Amino acid sequence: MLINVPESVVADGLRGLAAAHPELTVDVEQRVVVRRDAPVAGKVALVSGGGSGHEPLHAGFVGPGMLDGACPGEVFTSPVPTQMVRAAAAVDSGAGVLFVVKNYTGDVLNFEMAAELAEDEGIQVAKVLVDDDVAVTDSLYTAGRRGTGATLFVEKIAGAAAEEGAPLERVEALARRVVTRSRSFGVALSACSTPAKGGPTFDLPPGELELGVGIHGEPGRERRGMMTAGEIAEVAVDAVLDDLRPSDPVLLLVNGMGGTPLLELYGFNAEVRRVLDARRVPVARTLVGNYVTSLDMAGCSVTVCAADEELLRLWDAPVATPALRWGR
Amino acid sequence: MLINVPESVVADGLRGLAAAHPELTVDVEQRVVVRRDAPVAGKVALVSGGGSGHEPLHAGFVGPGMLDGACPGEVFTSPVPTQMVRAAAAVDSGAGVLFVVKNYTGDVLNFEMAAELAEDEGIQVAKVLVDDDVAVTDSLYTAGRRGTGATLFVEKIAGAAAEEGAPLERVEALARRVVTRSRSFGVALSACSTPAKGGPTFDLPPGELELGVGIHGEPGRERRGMMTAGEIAEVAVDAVLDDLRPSDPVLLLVNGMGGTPLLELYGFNAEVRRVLDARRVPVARTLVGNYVTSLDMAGCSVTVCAADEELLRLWDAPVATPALRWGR
Amino acid sequence: MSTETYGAAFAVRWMDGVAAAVEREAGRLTDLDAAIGDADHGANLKRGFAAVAEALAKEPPATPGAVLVTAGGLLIATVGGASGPLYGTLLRRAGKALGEAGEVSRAELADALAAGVAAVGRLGGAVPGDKTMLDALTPAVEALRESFAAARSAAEAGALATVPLRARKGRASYLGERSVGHRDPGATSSVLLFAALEEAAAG
Amino acid sequence: MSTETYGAAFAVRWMDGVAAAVEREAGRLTDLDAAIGDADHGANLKRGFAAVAEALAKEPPATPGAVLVTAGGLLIATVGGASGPLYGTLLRRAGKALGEAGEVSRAELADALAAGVAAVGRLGGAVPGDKTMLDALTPAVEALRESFAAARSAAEAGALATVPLRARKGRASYLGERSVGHRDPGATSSVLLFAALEEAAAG
Ligand SMILES: Nc1ncnc2c1ncn2[C@@H]1O[C@H](COP(=O)(O)OP(=O)(O)O)[C@@H](O)[C@H]1O
Ligand SMILES: Nc1ncnc2c1ncn2[C@@H]1O[C@H](COP(=O)(O)OP(=O)(O)O)[C@@H](O)[C@H]1O
Ligand SMILES: [Mg+2]
Ligand SMILES: [Mg+2]
Ligand SMILES: [Mg+2]
Ligand SMILES: [Mg+2]
Repeated sequence: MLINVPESVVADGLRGLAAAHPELTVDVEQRVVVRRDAPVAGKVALVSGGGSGHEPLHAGFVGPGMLDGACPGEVFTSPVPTQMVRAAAAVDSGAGVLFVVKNYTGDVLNFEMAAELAEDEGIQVAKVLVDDDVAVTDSLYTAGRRGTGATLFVEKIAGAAAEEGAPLERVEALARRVVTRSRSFGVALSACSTPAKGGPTFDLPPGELELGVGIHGEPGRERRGMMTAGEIAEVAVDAVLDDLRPSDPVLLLVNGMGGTPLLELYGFNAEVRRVLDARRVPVARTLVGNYVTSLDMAGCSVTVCAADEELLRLWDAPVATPALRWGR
Repeated sequence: MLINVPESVVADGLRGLAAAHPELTVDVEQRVVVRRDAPVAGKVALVSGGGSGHEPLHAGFVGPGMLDGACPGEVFTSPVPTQMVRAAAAVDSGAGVLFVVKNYTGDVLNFEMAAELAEDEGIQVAKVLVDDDVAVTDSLYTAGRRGTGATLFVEKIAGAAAEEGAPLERVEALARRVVTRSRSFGVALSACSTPAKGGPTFDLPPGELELGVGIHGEPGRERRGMMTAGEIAEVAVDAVLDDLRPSDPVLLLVNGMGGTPLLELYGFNAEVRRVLDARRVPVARTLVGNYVTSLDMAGCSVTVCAADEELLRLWDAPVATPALRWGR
Repeated sequence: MSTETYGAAFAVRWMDGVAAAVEREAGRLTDLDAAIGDADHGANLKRGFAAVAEALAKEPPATPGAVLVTAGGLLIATVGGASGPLYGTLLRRAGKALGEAGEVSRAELADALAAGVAAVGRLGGAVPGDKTMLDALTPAVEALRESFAAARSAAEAGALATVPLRARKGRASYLGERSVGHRDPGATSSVLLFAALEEAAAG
Repeated sequence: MSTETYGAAFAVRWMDGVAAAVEREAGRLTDLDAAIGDADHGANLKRGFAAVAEALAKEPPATPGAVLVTAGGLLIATVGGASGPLYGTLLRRAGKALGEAGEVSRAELADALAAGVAAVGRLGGAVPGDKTMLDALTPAVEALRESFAAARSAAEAGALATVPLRARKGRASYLGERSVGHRDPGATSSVLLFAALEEAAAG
C-alpha cells in the first residue's frame, strides 16, 4: 500500500487534499473539509460524511453546487459527532443545515447525536437518510438498505437546489425525492485491502465474484463463478428494476469500486445500456467512473434514479468540486 | 475481470464511451473518437492515440480545449496508421493537425506512417514526441525516454492554444516547450493484469515494489522491499529534479496507475508536496487522480512541468472533456 | 455476600484493563469483523480505549461514576462506527446512574450497567438474539448480581452463543444467512469488558 | 543446386503456415513479451496473421510478390505496436522486390527478403546485437541462400543468441541490465516465419 503507517492514512489524505485544492478549507486535525467561502450568506448548507476509503465521496464533492462540508471518518468507520457539529457550525449561515446520511448503523447513530448537539448550539438541522442498495432486504431482520451510489445523486441535486437559494424544507424534500427514486446494486470481483488489516478483508479466489456487495469490504449476498460483463449487467440492472420501475428517463451512475480499470467500466456501461434498452428504460444522463469506491476493490455498481424534469435540471446545474465539475 | 471476452474489450469500451458521452462521435468499428463539432472551422486540430489500458488517456481528453480526436489501439498496443489518418481527416479544418505521440517504438512507427499517408491526402501534419520518463536513460542504448504523464500536460496546454486560434507552428512549439519542461517517474506496487494474458504481467510479491516502471505493465528498473509513501515520494521527486531544476513554479500531476485508492493517492500527494517544499520547488497547480493508468496496476507516478506564465495561463484555460473539465 | 465497595481507582483500573485487552486482541476482533463486517472493530476500540486510558491517566476523575461518564464521552468522541456510540452510551449511562458516590457496591454497579445496557438497546434498536454486543452484555449484567466471575462467564457464553445466530442488526445483517456460523465481534469485545472488570475487582 | 521455383500458391501456403504457427505459439510469445515487454506480442501477431490468412483465402493474389505486399499491408493495418510496422515493412518490401514475376527462385526470394530486412533496420534503427527480431532475421536471410532448412536453423540460433544480450531497442531496452537472460519475443516469432517458409517450400 502507498501509505506511511495505517494510523495516519486519513490525516495524510487530508493533507494531500488541502495541498491540491486551495479552494477547500481542510482542518486536518479535526477532520473537517468545507468550501473556502463557507458560510455562504443565506444559503442552506449541506454536510455529509462517512468512513474514509470511498473517495472521492464525500470530501471530493465539497464545493459550489454540491456539499458545503464533509467529515471523513477512519477507514470504513463513520465519523464522530464532534466532526459533524464542527462542520455544521462552519457552514451554517443561519439558513440551516442538511445532513446527508448513508444508512449504516454507525453513521445513523453518530449523525443523530451530532444533530442533537448542533441543535443545542442553535443550528437548524434536517437529515436525509440514503438507503438505495437493493441487495439488502429492507425488513425487520436487517439494519435496512445501505446507502451507496445514490448519495452522489442526493448531494448533487440537493446541493444545486441549495445553491439556487431553496429553503431547508425544500432542499430536504428534494433530497428525499432523490432517495425515493434511486436504487443501486453492487458486485465485487475482488476483496479490498484495508490499511489496518494490511490485506484483503475476505478471500475471493480469482474467477469468482460476490453479488450484492456493499462498499465496506463486506462480502455480498451470494458468491458466483465468473460471469461476463453482460451477465453481470443483467443481474445488476434487473435487481434494480425489480424494485423500481422508472416511468421517467433515468440518471445512470456506472460506478467503479476503485480497482476496476476505466476501460472495463466503460465496457460495462455498454452492457448496462444494452440491458436498460431491452427493458425499455430510457437513459437521460450517464456518469461513468470511480465515485463511490471501496479502496482498491475490483468491481462495480449500478445506480439508477428516475429523474423527473426538475431533478434533471438540478443535475445539469453548475457544480465545481474536486471530483464533479461542470457548467462553470 | 469485468469483461465479455478479451478480444472485444476495446470495442466494448468504445461502445460504453459513446453511450455515456453524446458530445463525442465514436466510430467503434474504426476506433476513432472525435469531438462532435469537428472539424472546428479555422482551428488547428490535435490528434493523439496509443494503446488502450491507460484510460482516461486519450479518448477521455477529447473535447473543447484539449484533443480533437483520439485513436485507441489494442490493450498496450499502439493503434494502426489507418486509424490516425481517419481521425486526422475527420478533424482537419484545413488549419493542420498536430499528432501527439508518446515515445514508444510502436507509437512512433505507426504515427510516422500515418503522417506520410495523411500528407498524401493533403493534410498538413506536425508531430510532437512526448518523452518525459526519467526512469529510462536517453541514450544510444535504449529506445529513449517513454512518454507518460506529461502527455496530459501537452494535450491540455497545446489544446488550449489551438482552441484560442493559434496556428500549427505555434501549437507545435508550445507542445514541444511542455515536453522540454516536463519530467516523470513511476512506481508500481503491483503488476497489472491484461485481458489477453488473463493474469498479472509480472510477479511482484506483496510488500515489494518496482521503481521506474512504465505504463504498459513492464517491470521497472529496480525492485525494492516495501517503502513508505514518504520514501517513495523522495525517490520519485528526486529522480525528476535530478534531471530538471525548475526555476518556475511547477504544474504537478500526482497520477494513479489505476489500482491505488484515491485516499492513498492524496496521501502520497502530501508527501510529494513535502519533498518539493524541502527542495524549494514551488507548486503552482496540482492535479491528483487516475489519468494515465496502467489497467489495474497499483502504483503512482509524479510528473512535474516547469510552467512559465504562458503555460500556466493555457493550463487554466477552459476545458470540457470526459475526464478533465473546468472553466466552462 | 460481599460488602466490598469500589471507588474511582477501581474504575480507572477497569478502563485501563479494557484498553490493554483491546490492544492485545485488536487483531482478533478485526478478523472477526472482516468475516461478517468491515474489518475495523479492533482498530475502533483500540483507538477509543487508548484515548480513554490516556485521559484518565492525565486527569483521573474523583468518582467511579465520573470515570465512566468520561470514558463513555471519549468513546463517542473518538471511535465512530456503530460501536462508538453504543459502548459510549453504555458507559456514560452507567456512570450517570452511579451518580456522585465515591464508592459503590457490586449491586449498584450491576444496576448502573443494566441501565447502560437498556440505553444501548434503545439507541441501537436491537434485542438479545440479534447477534450483537447485547447478546453478551445482557446476560453479563444479569450475572453481575451474583459475582464478577459469573458476569465474565455469562459474557463468554453469550458471545459464544452468537455463532449460530443470524444477524438482524448492524452490518452483519447485510449478509443474511451467510452471517450464521460466525462469532459477533461486538459480543466478543464485550467479553473483554467483563474480563477486565473481574480483574479490576480482584485488585 | 536446386532450380525449383515458387509461385503465388507457395507464398499463400507460407503465410497460412505462419498464421497457424502464430496461433499455436501466441501464449508463448506473449509470455516472453511479459517478461521484458508488455505481454502483447502473441496477441498482436495472431490478430495480424489471421487477417492475412483470411484475406488471402478470399482473394489470392496472382504472384508471390503480390501475396507478400498484401500480407505486409495487412500487418501494418491490423497489428499496431512495434511489430506491425516492422513485420509489415519486411513483407511489403520483400514483395515489392519480387516484382511481377509469377515464379521466383530461392535465390530471388533471399534477395527480396534481404531487402526487406534492410528496410526493417532502417525503419526501426536497430542493428543485429540489439536484441530484436533482426537477430533472427539477419542470419536467416543470409542462410536462405544455402537452403530453407539452413534459414530456419539460422533463425533459431539467432533467436537463442538473444538470451544473454542486453536490449538496446524496443520496449525491452527500458529494462537495461534486467533484459539480460530473456529471449526476445520478436526474434522468437521470426523463427516461426522461417519454419513456416521451410514447410511451405517442402510443399
Ligand atoms: N444496532 C445495534 N445494536 C447493538 N449492537 C450493535 C448494533 N449494530 C452493531 N452492533 C455491534 O457493533 C459491532 C460492530 O462494531 P464496529 O465494527 O466497531 O462498527 P461498524 O459496524 O460501524 O464497523 C457488531 O459486532 C455488533 O456487536
Ligand atoms: N526498433 C526495433 N527494431 C527491430 N525490432 C524491434 C524494434 N523494436 C522492437 N522490435 C521487436 O518487436 C518486438 C516486440 O513486438 P510487439 O510486442 O508486438 O510490439 P510492442 O513492443 O510495441 O508491444 C520485440 O521483441 C523486438 O523483437
Ligand atoms: Mg466500520
Ligand atoms: Mg505493445
Ligand atoms: Mg466494523
Ligand atoms: Mg509487446
